[in-house]
Amino acid sequence: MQFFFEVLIAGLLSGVMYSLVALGYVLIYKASGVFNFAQGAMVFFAALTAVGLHDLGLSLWLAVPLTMVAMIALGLVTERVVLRPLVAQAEITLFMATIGLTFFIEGLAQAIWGASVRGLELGIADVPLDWLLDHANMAISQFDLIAAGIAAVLVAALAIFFSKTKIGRALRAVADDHQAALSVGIPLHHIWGVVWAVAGFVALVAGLLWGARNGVQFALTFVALKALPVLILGGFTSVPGAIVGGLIIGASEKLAEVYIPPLLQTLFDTQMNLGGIEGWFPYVLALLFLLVRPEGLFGERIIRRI
Amino acid sequence: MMNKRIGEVILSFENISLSFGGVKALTRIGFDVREHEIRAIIGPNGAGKSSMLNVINGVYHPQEGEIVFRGKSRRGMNTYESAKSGIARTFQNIALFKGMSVLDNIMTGRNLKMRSNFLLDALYWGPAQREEIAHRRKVEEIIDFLEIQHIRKTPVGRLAYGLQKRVELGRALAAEPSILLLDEPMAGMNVEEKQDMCRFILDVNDQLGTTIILIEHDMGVVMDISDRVVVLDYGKKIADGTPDEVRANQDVIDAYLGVAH
Amino acid sequence: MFYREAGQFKATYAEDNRIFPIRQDRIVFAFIIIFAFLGVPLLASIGLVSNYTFTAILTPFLIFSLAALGLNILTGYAGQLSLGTAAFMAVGAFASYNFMLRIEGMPILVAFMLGGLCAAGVGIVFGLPSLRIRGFYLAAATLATQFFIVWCLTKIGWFTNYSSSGVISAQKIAILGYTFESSMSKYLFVLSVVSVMALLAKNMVRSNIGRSWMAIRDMDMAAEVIGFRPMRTKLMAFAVSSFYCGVSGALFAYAYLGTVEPEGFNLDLSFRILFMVIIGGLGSILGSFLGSAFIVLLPIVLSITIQFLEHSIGLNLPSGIGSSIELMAFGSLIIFFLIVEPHGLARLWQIGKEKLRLWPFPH
Amino acid sequence: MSVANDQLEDAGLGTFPRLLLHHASVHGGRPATREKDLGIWQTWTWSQVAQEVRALACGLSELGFKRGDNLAVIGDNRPRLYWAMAAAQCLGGVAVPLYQDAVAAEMAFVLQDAEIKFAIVEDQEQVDKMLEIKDQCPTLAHVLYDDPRGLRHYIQSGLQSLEELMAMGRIHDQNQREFIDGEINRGEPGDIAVMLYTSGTTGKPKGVCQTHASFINAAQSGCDFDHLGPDDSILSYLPMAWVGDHLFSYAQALVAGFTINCPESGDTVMTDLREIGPTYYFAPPRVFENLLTTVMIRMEDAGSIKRGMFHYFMDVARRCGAEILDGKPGVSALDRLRYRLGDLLVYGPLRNVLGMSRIRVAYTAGAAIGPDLFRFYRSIGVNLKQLYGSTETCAAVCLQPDGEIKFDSVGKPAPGVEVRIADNGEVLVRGKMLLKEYYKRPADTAEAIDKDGYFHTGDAGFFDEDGHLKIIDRAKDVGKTAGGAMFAPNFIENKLKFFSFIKEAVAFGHGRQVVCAFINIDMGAVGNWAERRNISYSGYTDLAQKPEVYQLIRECIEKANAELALDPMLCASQVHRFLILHKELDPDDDELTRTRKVRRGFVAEKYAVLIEALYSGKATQFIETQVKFEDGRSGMVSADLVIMDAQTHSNAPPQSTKKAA
Repeated sequence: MQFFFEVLIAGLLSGVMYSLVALGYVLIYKASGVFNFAQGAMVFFAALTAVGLHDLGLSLWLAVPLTMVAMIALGLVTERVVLRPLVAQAEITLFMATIGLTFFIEGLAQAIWGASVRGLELGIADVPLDWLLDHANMAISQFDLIAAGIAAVLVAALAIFFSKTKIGRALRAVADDHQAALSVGIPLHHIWGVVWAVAGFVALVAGLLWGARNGVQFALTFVALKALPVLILGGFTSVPGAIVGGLIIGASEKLAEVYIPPLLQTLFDTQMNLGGIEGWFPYVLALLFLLVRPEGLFGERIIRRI
Repeated sequence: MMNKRIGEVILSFENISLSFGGVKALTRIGFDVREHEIRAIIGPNGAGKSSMLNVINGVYHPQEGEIVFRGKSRRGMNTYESAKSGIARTFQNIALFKGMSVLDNIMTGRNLKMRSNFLLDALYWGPAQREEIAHRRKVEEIIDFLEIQHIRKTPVGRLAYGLQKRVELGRALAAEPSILLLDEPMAGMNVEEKQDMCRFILDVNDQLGTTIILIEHDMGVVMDISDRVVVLDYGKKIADGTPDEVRANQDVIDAYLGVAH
Repeated sequence: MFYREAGQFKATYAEDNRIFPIRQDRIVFAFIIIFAFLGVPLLASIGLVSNYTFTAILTPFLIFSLAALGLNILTGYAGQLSLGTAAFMAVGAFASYNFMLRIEGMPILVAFMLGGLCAAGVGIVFGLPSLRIRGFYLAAATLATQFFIVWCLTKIGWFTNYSSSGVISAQKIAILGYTFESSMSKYLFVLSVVSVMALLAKNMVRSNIGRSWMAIRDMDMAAEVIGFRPMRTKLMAFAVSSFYCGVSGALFAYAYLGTVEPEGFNLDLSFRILFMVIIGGLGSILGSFLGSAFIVLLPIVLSITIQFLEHSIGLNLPSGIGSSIELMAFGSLIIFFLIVEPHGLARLWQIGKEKLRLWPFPH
Repeated sequence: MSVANDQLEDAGLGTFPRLLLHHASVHGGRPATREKDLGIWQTWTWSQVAQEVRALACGLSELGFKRGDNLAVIGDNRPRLYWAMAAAQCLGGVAVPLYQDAVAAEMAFVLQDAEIKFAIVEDQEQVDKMLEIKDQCPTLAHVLYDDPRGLRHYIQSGLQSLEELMAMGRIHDQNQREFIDGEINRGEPGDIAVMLYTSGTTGKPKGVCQTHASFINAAQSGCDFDHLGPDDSILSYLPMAWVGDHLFSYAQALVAGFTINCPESGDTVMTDLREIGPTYYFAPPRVFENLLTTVMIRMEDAGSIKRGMFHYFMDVARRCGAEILDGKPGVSALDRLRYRLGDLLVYGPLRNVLGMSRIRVAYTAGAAIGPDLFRFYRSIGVNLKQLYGSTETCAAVCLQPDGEIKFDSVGKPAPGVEVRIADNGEVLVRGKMLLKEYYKRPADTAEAIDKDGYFHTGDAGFFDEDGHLKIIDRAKDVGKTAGGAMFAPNFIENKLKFFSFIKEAVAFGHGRQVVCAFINIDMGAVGNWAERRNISYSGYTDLAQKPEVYQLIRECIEKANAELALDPMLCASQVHRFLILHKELDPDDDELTRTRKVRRGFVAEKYAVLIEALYSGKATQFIETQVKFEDGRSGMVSADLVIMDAQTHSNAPPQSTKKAA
């Protein structure tokens, strides 16, 4: 049972970080109706840029703000060059455009910083928390806990930003109806610029946290891809959905990884190594979920009218 | 010169009620449709005309009420069954297949009459080819009928609005329906286009004997071509009868003049 | 300009329904086919077409064309976006391998067909969600296919015949005692399969099944109302598309790589094929070929250019920059095409052809 | 080019039904008729056509159609309507095609005149007209329609679809095969085959009775002249009641056995022309002119490079295209090379988009064609020629032989046709293709055909030194100047109207010392021209009186004068003085006929004061005229019109020295 909780908590903690990435998607989707597949690439780009600058000798305190500037620039350029020309196009076209953007950003990141794996040291040790180990006999990583804390703070801040601030409300108006928003005088392009900048910021935090944990490398983009099932679960337009979805995905994939292979081995009476389930489990979970509830946990039901 | 052969009732509605999440779209609507007649449903915006059409067509399923079609009673059927049983329709906002030519759009209307399967289609050989050609001929007759020969191979996306409406009518006709539902067939047209459309509707009714149920927002045109008219307002039936009867009805006049309820 | 069509009238519907209604097109197409089947081998025999051309350009071009054709049926014609193309290719490859392995005397073409059918089956299963979800929800869901299938093939040893490395060595391609060993013979084998399947695909998209796909794509509600059954239509698209991808995967394994590991069919390959479809032209058979040619040739052109730059001006680019530039080039081209010409190279070709037909008039 | 014009008659093929049966038996499998219908070119072979015609004939016979009866045929060019004409002829009847766009009242006259009992019409539109005038035409007993659309509820007696008629006829034909064959055998070449009503500028239309022999003769000589055979094809899109269409789409098709193609509708003629790509083509000048205008307008939208290329090669073509087409020597090798290149890049594609790629011979007739227009088609390699003829002569008097094309002549007399110029300049014609008579109008017939058998065409003309006939005017309009020289107002006016800036011209000179003219400018062309020069104007009257415009028109007139001066016969017709009218001549004001021909007498009377001013040497003249506006109101237009002199050339007698203003 202790082991179960250990896994569960580890899962939930990584789930918080999935939420963080997913939040980037939600932000952009809400504001511009674009499902930004390139969010993962942005995470990768942010982490790589921060580490790259750090490796050049800059302190992290300088490298991170500089990266932030780069992310904002990237966001603004994307908005201008990719999204604006495609503004009236079908969602699916925009989606494919962001796939193109993904490739471009990945290529750009590697062209500037090279393709090798880089380590990132944020000064937080990835060791089990002594207190919990002593008192509950559970191995929970100190790093995970702190990272989850940072993520949680950020998620909360964004949630407040969305619901309480003026710009947040404007954002919601924009998401509901572009034309109407324009007609009441909301500066659409300005809003989009802000959103892309915020999404860049979220990507940077996520990139730093994930990068510090697993090393800054191309595989980061796959981590970011996990945000997709999170979104399917939570709904593309819901901030709370992104949080809950992230927690569910994080927890379930870790549990699945630990408990399903032995189950399968017994079932099929085999000694095969069936690890790596976490690579697909979230997707299949999301897929099955979709069949039951296509709009996600918190998404709005779409009524098709003719 | 004209002798219309209006037949028996083939479709009737009793106490149809429909609501969306508590919002009532239709309230206890009842009327009938006779074979070969042109039956109009009119009413101001939001009167529930399109909802009614969608009920007939199986897109919406009424929560209450009964539909009797050719003597058989049913609560509602799905769109496929409805198409299968000879009901075709057009849409208020043109619902053509934008990426396809006029010809292909109308060809899709014949899909229920096609027997060939995808393997034969892939080989494009023997029966598949013969069938394709036979249906093409039928479609050409419709193209001829609607006088759209010159745009046969044009992608529908490039056509003017009035022509698109005509193509959509063509697609519905291709199914050789016994009942044709027209959702605001003349909306957004200029006078000349409206006249053409009226002529086509009358010709379809007359030459093919198709029963036509049509919705219009604008009273004027419909009154000239319909045999009987149902008037809806706020989801309720307020009048039913011949154009002249309806025109004289005080409720109808109030509804159109916007008297407060 | 070279289209002199006056006098080419159609007296029967059969003539009007031809794949190439214009005589000039028929002549050019016949020339291309003859050149591909006879001209290329002839040039090879006098040394003008190298082995490298066969193995690195022509054969992969054809195989990817077939996969792109498959994806185009699903995405371009039926409007269902999929990111799991490589998975269906993998199913085709591994299923063919196992049919060959486990059934004595299995003819290779039959094995390919069965491989394709297995892919079609898997396609139907993973296509089920398309009945309820659309757009990028569906795309996200197809990622499940991609990851799950590759995992299965990697982890379940039976599929790879318990090979320790997880890599299979494809059997030789032999038909009626003739073994296709040389790169040229493999090219001709692939060419034959691809030609036939492209013809079948063209026939499908111009008849009722193809119209049903496009109807669902363009306006699903209207399609339903006129009697197309969405479930059947979409699943049929998934099945046919997966079949094509499956056969293409088998060719990929047998005629191109020779040995395959499941990881070869990764997400990157899925994306690459999606790019072919977008750049080549959604909803166009020709586009599948153009897109494939483009994506196959682009890295080669890029690397030649980089080499040239390094040699001629002594530019010293860091190693590995080539693949980064390739990624950037792919990415920007996709965006470029989506913005400028969403219907891809095929549409550009069509526009050019239209201009030539109306020459000297501008429109 | 001697032709045994009677060879068909000698071979027992002297009537159209016999020719039809002949083609059905000799090459029954070849296409005879095509019609664009339901998206494709529906094709009937000669033997199918023969069957259809038999069915039609038998059906007609069952309804009581007898030898000598007249059959009205009204509609667009539809295969069945052509066949109906043959069916009537099988039974020894006469086909009477009518202009399909005529209003019912106009048709009533012809139906009465020809005592029509049977009318075969195209569709509801024509049926409605028939029903409208039925009371006026008591003989009209049967109206048969081709297209049943909209006619389902018509219950009038005598109204029947061709479908039914033919079904009836087929049964009849099966039961008595010999009936139709017998009827056909009874037909004689000298029987009247067709009656074409001439529109006639004055009086009621007259029915021109043509025999099988005359039309077959005319067709035969044309076919021999241009080597037409079964491989040729033609697009039949001109009114069936017009002699041109009857000759080309009916008589020649039956004589040579070539294919006629009926377009889908009037709107699709251009597309259909392009699809069919006929080898033989016939159109009035108006059609060629519209085509050319379309070409020029569409080319204006082209990019600068393409436009530059187009104009460059059009210059090349203008320089040497016609000469190369005629195979004339004297074109430099470099020009030939340029032309070849132009053919690849411009002329060939242009012919292709116009549907003229396969044309071997194209004819124009019916009105004067502008030399620029004529030259344009010839220079891009279309073998366009002129012919001369009228309803009374089966449209076959003169033809331009290949290689001997002159822009201002109508060619040499066709084989077997004798042409003579009367003392008053009128063209007289004799030959087998002459009409037999005007229907029920012996007086008119006697007036038209003199005792020597010459038909008086009513046109004035003369032969040039190469033996080519030049038509200059209607004979009754030709006058003499006071100096005794020939004065042909139409000829001068046409010459002026070929300038795009001049819309109408009225020339005066009969009994006067010199020729003077009224001009109407073309609002579109001159307006454009003025805008390009930043000349502002407020309307027609204002623009017409601009000095720049006067200058422009003067240049046009002087160019025309230069050309006239070259011809000794016409030298005296040069325009000395002119004015630009303050209003456009308008049919609503009775100044033009509905077909836009000038009512010379009326205009002269109305504007007598202006004529007086022209000849009195005044420099300006005030005029005020009442006009009718489109909405029926009327108003006054007035202006001080400038009168200007034009330079003339003295090649002939110096009676035309420049007069002081």
